[in-house]
Amino acid sequence: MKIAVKLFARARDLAGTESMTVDIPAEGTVASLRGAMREVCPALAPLTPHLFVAINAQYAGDTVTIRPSDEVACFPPVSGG
Amino acid sequence: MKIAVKLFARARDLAGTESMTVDIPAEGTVASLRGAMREVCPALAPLTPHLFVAINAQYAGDTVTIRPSDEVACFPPVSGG
Amino acid sequence: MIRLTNDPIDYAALTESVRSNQSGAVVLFLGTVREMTGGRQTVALDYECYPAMAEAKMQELLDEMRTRWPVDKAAIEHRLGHLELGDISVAAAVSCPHRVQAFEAGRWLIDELKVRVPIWKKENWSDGTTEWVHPGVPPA
Amino acid sequence: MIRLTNDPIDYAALTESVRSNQSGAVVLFLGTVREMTGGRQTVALDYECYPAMAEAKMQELLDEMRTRWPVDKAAIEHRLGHLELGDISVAAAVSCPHRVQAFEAGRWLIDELKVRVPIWKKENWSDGTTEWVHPGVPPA
Repeated sequence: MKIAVKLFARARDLAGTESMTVDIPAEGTVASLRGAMREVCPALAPLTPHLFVAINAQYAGDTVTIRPSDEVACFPPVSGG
Repeated sequence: MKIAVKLFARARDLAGTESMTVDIPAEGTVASLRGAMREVCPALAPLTPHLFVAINAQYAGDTVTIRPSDEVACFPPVSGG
Repeated sequence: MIRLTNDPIDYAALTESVRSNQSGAVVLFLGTVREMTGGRQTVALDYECYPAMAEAKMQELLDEMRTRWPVDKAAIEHRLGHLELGDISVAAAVSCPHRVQAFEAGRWLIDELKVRVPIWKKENWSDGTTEWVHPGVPPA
Repeated sequence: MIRLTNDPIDYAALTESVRSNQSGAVVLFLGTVREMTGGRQTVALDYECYPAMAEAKMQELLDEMRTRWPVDKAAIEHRLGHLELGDISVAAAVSCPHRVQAFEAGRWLIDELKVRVPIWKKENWSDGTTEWVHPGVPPA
């Protein structure tokens, strides 16, 4: 299934886009999303170990399953305040 | 020497005056001031163990000597804020 | 900046007075007149002070605070006289480079103000009685 | 009250929104744009966020705070976009019955905001370079 991933801050700058589309298996997990992103966008490599994934506005660990309707985002550590 | 003692809050209310005058020996200490106040104003008795003495706007212990020109005040525990 | 006043406290002006490009953190504390205390209802408070000593002690607190934390700017204002429910009795503002310093310094400042500065409040209870508040002293 | 805004933060309005007759203590924290960081000079910051998640996380913080302290009212406002030196980037206000609670809750709130809420700042250094701030990540 095709998943649109919103990108923010340095992740967006490195990828050169606010949203990238990756293809993962049905019932794919956050881990498979991370793998697909690495393949589609090697420019994100320096950030890879630091990226967070959020599903429907909640932080999601690698074992969380992604559904086609989910809103998915990926970003480096936050620095608000 | 005669010393005017400013009074505040419940001490003033119990004494019924904003300033009482007490007579203490030359070179008298805060301890002698406390004794003289007890004699002059028995109404202060309930507060006696709790009263602070300030000399020239600084808290003063019982051994501090009072000079004729000092500004002397006496008051119960503070509750600002 | 230190101030004793009979007028309502303008805490925004106080806060502006401590802002600085050198500081990333400002902490403001407001003490306000609370209705309920230990199950009793307050209708108003009256504050009085020993003015010269209160100002000297507040300045001493600001000076001492600077020996403990890297305070950029600080200000205290305390209101006197008759205060209604919700009124602001005290405002203390501190700016520091970083937030942990500002929180620690601000808390220390108001904690110490409450034990050192000669200001007293009188409760006006809803039953019509009044009572000076003197911590550690049994009620009259 | 939670708000993300591109406009200057009106922290007095925010503070008024948390005042209450049931609370004796209000703590306000302001984060402001500091000029010097680790010997480097900032001329401006740019903030961006993931809006839906940032609002959800800020609400989660307010809810969780109430399980830890007896918070009466609380509010957070975070500014986005281009901020100059001294500008306020975030304001958080908390009211509680007593001051220790208000200081602890206020400090927890801003500490947690800085690690959980998806907002990012980009440094505009005085040497003309820019740099996203991502704690724990080596500079690009």
